[in-house]
Amino acid sequence: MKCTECGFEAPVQNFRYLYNARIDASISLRQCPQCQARLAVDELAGEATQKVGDGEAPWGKSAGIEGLAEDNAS
Amino acid sequence: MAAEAAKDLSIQELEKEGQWWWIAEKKRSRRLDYLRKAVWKKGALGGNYAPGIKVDLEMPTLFTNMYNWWKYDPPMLRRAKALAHVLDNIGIFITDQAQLVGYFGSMPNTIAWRLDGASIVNEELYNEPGIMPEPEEESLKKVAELNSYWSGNTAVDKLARVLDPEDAVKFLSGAIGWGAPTSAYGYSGKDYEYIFAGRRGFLDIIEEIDANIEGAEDRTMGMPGPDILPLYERLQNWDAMKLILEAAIRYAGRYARLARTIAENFETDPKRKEELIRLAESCETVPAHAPQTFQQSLQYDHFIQIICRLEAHEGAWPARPDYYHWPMYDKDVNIEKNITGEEAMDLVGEFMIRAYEVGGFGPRWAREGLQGITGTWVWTLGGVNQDGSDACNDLTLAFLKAARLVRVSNPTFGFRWHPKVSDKIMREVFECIRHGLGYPSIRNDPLLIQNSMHWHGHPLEEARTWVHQACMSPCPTTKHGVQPMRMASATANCAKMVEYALHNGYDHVVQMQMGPRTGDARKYTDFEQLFSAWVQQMEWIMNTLVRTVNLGRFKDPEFYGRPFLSATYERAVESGLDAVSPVGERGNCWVTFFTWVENADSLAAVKKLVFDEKKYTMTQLMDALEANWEGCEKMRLDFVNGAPKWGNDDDYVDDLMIRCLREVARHSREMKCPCGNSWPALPENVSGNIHYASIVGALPNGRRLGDALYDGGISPGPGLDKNGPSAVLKSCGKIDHVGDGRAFLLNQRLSPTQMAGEKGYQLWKAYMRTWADLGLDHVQFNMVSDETLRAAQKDPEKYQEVIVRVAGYSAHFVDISRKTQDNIIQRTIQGI
Amino acid sequence: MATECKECKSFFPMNENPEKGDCVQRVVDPRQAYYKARPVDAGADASKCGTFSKK
Amino acid sequence: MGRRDQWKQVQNGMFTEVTSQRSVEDRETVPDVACGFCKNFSENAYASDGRGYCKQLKVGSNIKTDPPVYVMEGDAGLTVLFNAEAAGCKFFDRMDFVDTDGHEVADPSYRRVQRQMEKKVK
Repeated sequence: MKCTECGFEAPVQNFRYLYNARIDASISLRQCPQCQARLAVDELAGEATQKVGDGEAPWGKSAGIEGLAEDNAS
Repeated sequence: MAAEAAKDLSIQELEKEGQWWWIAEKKRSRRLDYLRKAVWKKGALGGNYAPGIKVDLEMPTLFTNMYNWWKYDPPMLRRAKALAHVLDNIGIFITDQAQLVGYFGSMPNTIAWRLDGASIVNEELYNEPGIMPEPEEESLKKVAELNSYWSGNTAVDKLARVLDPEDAVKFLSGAIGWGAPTSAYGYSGKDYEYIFAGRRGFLDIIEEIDANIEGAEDRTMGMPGPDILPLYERLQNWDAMKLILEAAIRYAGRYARLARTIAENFETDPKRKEELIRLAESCETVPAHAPQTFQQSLQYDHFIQIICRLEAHEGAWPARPDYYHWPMYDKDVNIEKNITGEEAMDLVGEFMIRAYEVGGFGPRWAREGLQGITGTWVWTLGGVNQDGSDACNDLTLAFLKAARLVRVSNPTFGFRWHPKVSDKIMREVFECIRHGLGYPSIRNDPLLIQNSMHWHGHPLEEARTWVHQACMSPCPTTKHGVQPMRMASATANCAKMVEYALHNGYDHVVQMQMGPRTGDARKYTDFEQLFSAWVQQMEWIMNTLVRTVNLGRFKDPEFYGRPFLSATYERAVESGLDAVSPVGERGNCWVTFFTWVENADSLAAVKKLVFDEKKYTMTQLMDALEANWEGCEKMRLDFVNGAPKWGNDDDYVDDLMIRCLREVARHSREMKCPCGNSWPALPENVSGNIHYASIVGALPNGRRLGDALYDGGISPGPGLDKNGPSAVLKSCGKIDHVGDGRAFLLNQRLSPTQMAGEKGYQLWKAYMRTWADLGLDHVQFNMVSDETLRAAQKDPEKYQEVIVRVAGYSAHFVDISRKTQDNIIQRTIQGI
Repeated sequence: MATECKECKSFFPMNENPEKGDCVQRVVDPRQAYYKARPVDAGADASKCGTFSKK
Repeated sequence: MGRRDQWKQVQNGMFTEVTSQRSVEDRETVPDVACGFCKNFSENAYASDGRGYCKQLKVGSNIKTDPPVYVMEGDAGLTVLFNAEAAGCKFFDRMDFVDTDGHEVADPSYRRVQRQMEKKVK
């Protein structure tokens, strides 16, 4: 995997795993050991997609829900 | 929005924008505005204290000097003398505009250090960055010297020598529990019935103690026999109680003297002079005598809380202010009209601010588990009187209104809802939630009274006095019901139950054989083998924590001792025993269950995908978990999305949740506390779900080591409750909220847009009816949009006052770590 | 002769025992203003006190 | 050795070094090759008082002796301090990134929030 910020390249597990962006999606946050940038990582592709800055959430809004959860219970 | 820009907007415009914090600034009195802004925040920002906060070496030094001097005294008397020395000599201060006084540091920006609790905490303090008073080099020398004195001498050090070494090591691994098994870091209930309902001042109690001493001396100077032998120790305890009550009166007298000094020598404003004289009179009246005014009633309560905190690092603040201060409020505001409603509102708001400013040095696990606050000050409002009638009153309304004006994150409120609560009160409750405070949490009063009677045998009239002992657990405020020492170390990191069941009791994070060897999970051929291992690991975790806490409680009068708390407890004053002694207490224990729901979701995922559908083998699953799901992303997503999750009204997983809880409840009845009562479970989390994120390994619900755990109690996993709010309530309603445990925390996020106006209130009220009909005991709400929270992450300076409900407590959003912030944003916004 | 606390403007003796008193000072920190008090003996040595101010 | 004695040994290992009398210099000095810089060091999850576990070595090991004693089997990892001298340990493996940001929450493998470590890393 390659850091989008500094270009550091290493196997994905060498990037410090921080936490999931949402448990039901294959996006995680990892940290580059070289420049320490927080990166959004597509875990299926094993690719860093972008640096995640303060207030940024490239995965969207509340996990699983874009807007309100509808009341589907019968 | 910048402060300057906000000032130009009308209240209506700000309401539309949901900028409730600017509205509070515009609406509150000048005094409350000054006092609110004057507070130095003591909660840690994530895990670090804010710039400018200093550890106060004054109390530790004064205490240690006198403790060392009286080295031959018995424990309670020795501590009483050391504490009295602190009360007589610690620096005190009166903030401009203040009408209430009392802090447990020598300056407003200091945090107290409880150095007789645990060497571990003392060593941690030494290593902390940037919190020592200047010059740092000198302070470090002093800390090192104090640490050397207390090394081996603290309450936890003493207990560690008595505990079974295996229990001690496993507890201190940090994997299965937190807290410390000593009242040095405990929580104590206050015997409000004795002090406030009984209208006793400390001089009244001293009279009772004198009579008890006289009675005991008649016997110790009389016929020799074994029956008089325990009295010799009790006599010394009574001496200690008396000594500390007298010191408390002197301590209040010092404030009175300072107030008069300021009024007579410095103050030029006649109105403020008058206030200072009233403040002085207040401190001359209480705690020596029972309060005569509303101001004195609040001041009395605050003195008790502050002195208790000088005696021990109390992590909670059980209180019921609208109930116990109501008689004086009613007298001053309604009957005699001595003060106006607005003047009373200033006092109520300041009473909350005085609690908000309190903070002591906490070790990192406490700071991380309670980010943004310094303890769970959950005050109880509403409820019923001892005869079952509605206890809500004008002061309940005043507290709910004051909360929206001062917007502190601590204390928060837990509201005891019952069917007789008026619409007027419910609207005020809702307004607090709508204003984004995250509190009050709503508690089901009839159900929790029943629960208290079921688990701990409290008589009905006593159960009806209940207050939140910490975040969630009800506890009476009566002679035999009040609990002197709830130790947070009976807090289980429950996700380890399923983790250990899968790993043969071995913990790969702390590198230790923790639980029993229940078998190699790779060889399991049916689900029942896994479940049986889970039951054994659950019992082991609960047993280990409870054994440790029971022994800590039993030995506490010898290893620590609470002279002041004892002097305010009817049963201790009567018996001459330390308040912490189990004698005379009915018993009100519970095991807090952090990270609980992961068990049901993980077990359901294994049952479905491995044993029912046979999509994966146990070996494949264990390989993936050992690799922390690295390289197994598709499979991980299957375990998240292809298996049922709690909170969707799906019996497949809900039945498992109930089955787990019934096993826990069975075991809860088997374990006994030192009073001989049961140890029910109480699922809730504070921000322990974040603290444990890098301590709990990968789980079959699809989380990796590092991911935040669910936000707690019986709340579904963030984003995993996809069937809407009724489904969440229905799942939670399958739990027996009386027999399955002590209480069950439920977090819900609602949309501020949907909850706007009268329509929003009516929607919420309908939701609450369903909640009550389904028999849930708790629910709390976040009502701040994603947009606002992301904006606060981006520009924290502009959003300093945004509050969120974390779990069991509220915090200013900017004071919690990014991981915690993201976890809160991840929670599903329910449309109702 | 050594400087003593009782000679200072900040010293306020106790009515019941003038040999003891409070050192009372005004403090303005970045958030609030307040008066603080600390018990002192009237005869305590104040020669090294940074805030001593003769009455 | 019986169960109690075995765990007593672990308990002594966890406590002795941390709570023994140390000078300010002992407390402040962080050697260039210290356990806290090693990938195998995991901060104790309970206390941030500077103690941690070694992920490789088990109780009974001693990296201060010459030659060091390496015990690789056992029920509990070796307890070491963040500023223990590790120059003689063959398992020392320097970390690429030492996290001293105390604003985030516990991450035993990466985080070293002691004031002394912060000074050393910066």
